[in-house]
Amino acid sequence: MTEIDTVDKAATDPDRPQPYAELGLKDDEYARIREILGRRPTEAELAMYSVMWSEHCSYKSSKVHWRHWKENTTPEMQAKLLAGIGENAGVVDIGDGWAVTFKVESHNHPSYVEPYQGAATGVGGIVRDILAMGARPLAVMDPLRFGAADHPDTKRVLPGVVAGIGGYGNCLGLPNIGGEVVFDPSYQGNPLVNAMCIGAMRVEDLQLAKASGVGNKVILFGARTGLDGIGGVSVLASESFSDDEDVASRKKLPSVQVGDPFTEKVLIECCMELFAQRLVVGIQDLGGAGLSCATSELASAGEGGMHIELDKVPLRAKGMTPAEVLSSESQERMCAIVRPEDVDAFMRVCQKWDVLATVIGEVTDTGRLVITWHGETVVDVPPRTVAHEGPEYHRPIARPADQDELQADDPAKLPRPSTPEELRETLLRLISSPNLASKEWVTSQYDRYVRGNTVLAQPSDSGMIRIDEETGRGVAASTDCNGRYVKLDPYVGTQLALAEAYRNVATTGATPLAVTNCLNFGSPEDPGVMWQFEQAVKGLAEGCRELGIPVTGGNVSFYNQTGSTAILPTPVVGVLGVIDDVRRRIPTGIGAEPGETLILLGETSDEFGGSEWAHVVHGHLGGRPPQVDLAREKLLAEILVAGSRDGMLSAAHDLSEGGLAQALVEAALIGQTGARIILDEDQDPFVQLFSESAGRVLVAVPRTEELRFTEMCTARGLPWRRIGVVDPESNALEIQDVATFPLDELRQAWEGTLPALFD
Amino acid sequence: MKIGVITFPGTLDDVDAARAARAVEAEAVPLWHADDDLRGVDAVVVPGGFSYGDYLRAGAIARFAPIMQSVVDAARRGMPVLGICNGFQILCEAGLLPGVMLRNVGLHFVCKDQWLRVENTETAWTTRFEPGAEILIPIKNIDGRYTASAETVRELEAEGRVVFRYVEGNPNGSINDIAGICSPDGRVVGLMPHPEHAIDALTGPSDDGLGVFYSVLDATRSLVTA
Amino acid sequence: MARVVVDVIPKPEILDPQGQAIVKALPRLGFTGVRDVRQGKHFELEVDDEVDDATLEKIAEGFLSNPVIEDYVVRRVES
Amino acid sequence: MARVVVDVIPKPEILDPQGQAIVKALPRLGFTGVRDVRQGKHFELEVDDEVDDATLEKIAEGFLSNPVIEDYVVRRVES
Ligand SMILES: Nc1ncnc2c1ncn2[C@@H]1O[C@H](COP(=O)(O)OP(=O)(O)O)[C@@H](O)[C@H]1O
Ligand SMILES: [Mg+2]
Repeated sequence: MTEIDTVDKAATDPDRPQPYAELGLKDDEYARIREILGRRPTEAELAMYSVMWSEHCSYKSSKVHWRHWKENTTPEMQAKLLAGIGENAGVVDIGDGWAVTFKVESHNHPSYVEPYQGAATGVGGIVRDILAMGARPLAVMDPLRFGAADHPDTKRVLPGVVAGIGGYGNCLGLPNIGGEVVFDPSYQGNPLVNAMCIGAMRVEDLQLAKASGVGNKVILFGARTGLDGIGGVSVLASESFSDDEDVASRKKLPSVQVGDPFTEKVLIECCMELFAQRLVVGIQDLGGAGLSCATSELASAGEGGMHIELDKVPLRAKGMTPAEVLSSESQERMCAIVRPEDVDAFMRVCQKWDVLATVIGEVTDTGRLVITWHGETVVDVPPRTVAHEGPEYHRPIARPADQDELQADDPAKLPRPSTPEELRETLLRLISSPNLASKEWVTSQYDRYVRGNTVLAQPSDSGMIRIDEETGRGVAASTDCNGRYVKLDPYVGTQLALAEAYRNVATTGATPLAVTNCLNFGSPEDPGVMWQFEQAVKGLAEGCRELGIPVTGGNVSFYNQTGSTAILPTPVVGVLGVIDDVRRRIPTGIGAEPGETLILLGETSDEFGGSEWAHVVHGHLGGRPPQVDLAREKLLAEILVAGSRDGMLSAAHDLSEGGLAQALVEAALIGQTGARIILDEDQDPFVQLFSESAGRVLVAVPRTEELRFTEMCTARGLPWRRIGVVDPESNALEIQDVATFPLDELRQAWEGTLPALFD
Repeated sequence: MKIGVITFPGTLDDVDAARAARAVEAEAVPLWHADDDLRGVDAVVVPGGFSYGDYLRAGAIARFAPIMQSVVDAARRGMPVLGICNGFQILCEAGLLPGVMLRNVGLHFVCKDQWLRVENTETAWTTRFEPGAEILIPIKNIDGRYTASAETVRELEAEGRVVFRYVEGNPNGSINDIAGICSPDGRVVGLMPHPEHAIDALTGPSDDGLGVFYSVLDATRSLVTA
Repeated sequence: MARVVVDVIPKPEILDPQGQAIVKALPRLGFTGVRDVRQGKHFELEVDDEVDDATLEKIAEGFLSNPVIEDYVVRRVES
Repeated sequence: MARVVVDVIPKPEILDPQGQAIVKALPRLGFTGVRDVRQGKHFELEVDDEVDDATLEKIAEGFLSNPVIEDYVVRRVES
């Protein structure tokens, strides 16, 4: 039998050596724990502190940079925020009494080890965060990054990740309404699997993760607790009880969790019913750090005291120690605070859904989190010290020595296509390159219809769902990041990510409201990476201020690197917007109206730093990213929203990677309609077609609205140019003086690439 | 007119089926898997989703639910029953319809807008369609490949019990491009694509699916007057 | 307590794309000589000693497999 | 030609939602006494006689199973 380390025991052998270093704690961190407790920690306490003070849970390397959010959030921006940074997910007021919550999280490393389960449990985790706000999860999105498309390991990782995201999300009944698939060799040994979830609730139904009300019960419900993800903590067990076979074998436990989407679906419905019957005082999901996190966070947000009888936790594995139970990352579990008189009703709802639920403790006024195991105290700590008072590092920051060289390596020197034939070939080559090719192979594995409220999904600029079936109020969301731009200039590159997500939302007719992010970077111990990180946070925070939309939350993922080579810095930015009637949405495909003029909004300059053209044709990364002008982006968004409101736009498509050529091809193929384009004689056709200047959108305007729309643009100072007409009779995209592309040829080039690589 | 919509643990498209029922001005009545009470409904929809996670085999566990016994009894008395996607799988496992759905030949989940031909316009769920009509309806599943013994397929074809057939490409390798079939009396229909997701061009590829729900209004009305 | 294994395998006439995908992939991974693969399901049950063979057959035939498409084999194994 | 069976089963400490769903369902179908079920995969291979045991191990470990979450057993059977 294993011997349990208790608080009493800690008093008797104060100097027992403890494996804190193997648990990832530094000498001074361990000393600090001893100082907080006034004694050595028990094994269970050590397990709790070590997971909660890890980079992943405590944000110890990034926290000091959060001041940028604070300094850049004005009261005006704050006004629409019902919950912000510090909660499970940010919540915004979208009007008519509706609140919407959204958040992105990373599940990068597990998805490399076991692509299917890693990605699946990534979706499961973010959905529980949304659920914990009291919202019904309504849609998911999945920003993904992989190594080179033709690398053999990408053939292992990508299909598994896609099947995992689909397998979990489809089974949960959440439409997938967007995401990204980007290939770059820097992600080879380190794919990025970020998952976003959006949920909604009535404003008054907002839940917070708070253990308030002395005497209220703590109920753990959902799946049983097993040995999932306790990898690190098993050090403890094997140290002390190495003669116990059961326990010794745990050293080799995989840190991969297996998801059970069915259990999560039932858990969602169960929670919705619990919320509707007002049986929940506080609620928290169990994710990273499992019960350690849930109990310490709930306790520190409430009256500050909690007593947990850990032996009550229903287990799936034999002989688990308290430290293991506290650290388990078993999926599909939630923890609720319930008034004693509501416990019976709570249990009845759980029974109806066949959800296992157990009272494991209660809220106290002691100010301490006390955890007992068969009557003996194994944890007795001030909860805030676990949840919020972890270490804070000021990591060294240094602009990389080669940054100047990188920026000086101007793509202007690269040979450019000039003849019509060269331009034609360039266009076909680009639209069939993995990053620009159709992502249908991926997205057709995701259910976009379930729940019947999906108004726009892939391949639209942003996903859009209806929230209120009566009024048609809905939200749109997009996630974006071009890691190459960020590498060239992290400040500007991150603002470009923000600008693009913002523009994508506006392009569908929605008003951008709020921002979330998932900051994927290399090692924080590398001063160059920390410089990228700081620039990115600053760029995003200041950019949000300029646009007047707040950052509501996010997630940081460090140590994304293979050996000492970091990934392209990838701060994924998610923007959420609101539209008061989804029937006004602007679709992407042209040809919806009988006669349409094509107008390009914004200005095009010669900008190829970090461009897809430089990447695909020359394998080149250098120079400066496109310039960003957020005031212009704001004006552009206002024009698009006004155009949607007054029915002046029949289609719109944002220009980004691949430039105008890419946007034209997609708008034509999606709308299954041809068009005739006349380029500006005064500008190099190559620049017009392939430059990646920001702040541009292609719009289709019904002929009857053309004058009204262009006058509005002129009056408000937004540059625009008539570039052609939609031709419903034609099955080709004709770019005058360059080439005529039959839509069939374009379709083959655009749609053939991913199936050829992954089928 | 009351259309019952069953919810099993793991059912997903029950909200959509209920919305479709309301769209044709029927009353949508929620039915719970653990009850055996059909609550006086005139027709039943067994909706899509992943009942019990589809863990053993799609529909294999759900068919043992108490509500299914009542559905089977009612169907034998002529009540119109529609199984969509997972619902179709459940009806097959429950023996109301022959055959079974296997993993798609491409081995992937497939979500796309699919053209179907309505091959039989005399079932309880298809009278509002013109014979041979082609309709655009979403399909979304991973186990959608209809399979049955050669004899059963011959029988289905000979008796005109193939109700919907995939056109412009077979998304899952289904035998004879079969997308949906019916019982000998045409009262029980099962199909893999989702008519309840095609009731409004705002949220679906078309509103072609409405015809399915309008048809059953006629079917139950004629039952009442008969 | 007894241990029972049930193997369920697609009938020979049923197309098994999962098995086929494996056959096709193996040579690409450098494994030659695998002519055919069929993929089925493998269940390991722990049952009380009272559970007799007839019951196990019923579970395998009526629940774990679908006779339209699958064959099954039940065997007791030593624990 | 030889016949080989590979059984792949989730590791004991790994959650097996499929097996759990079956255990929970059985009593509702009137079958009691089944304490635990784990669901895995069953492969039947036909291989050339030259394919040796070491190769079969490699196929089972590196391809038919995922060693992070699954165990496997290879056995040759008479045809
Ligand atoms: N990059 C970021 N920007 C803003 N807020 C962040 C960022 N990263 C984390 N946060 C916030 O810190 C809090 C804790 O984050 P996290 O641990 O991911 O949440 P959870 O514990 O719910 O998984 C959340 O409110 C989150 O929104
Ligand atoms: Mg959380």
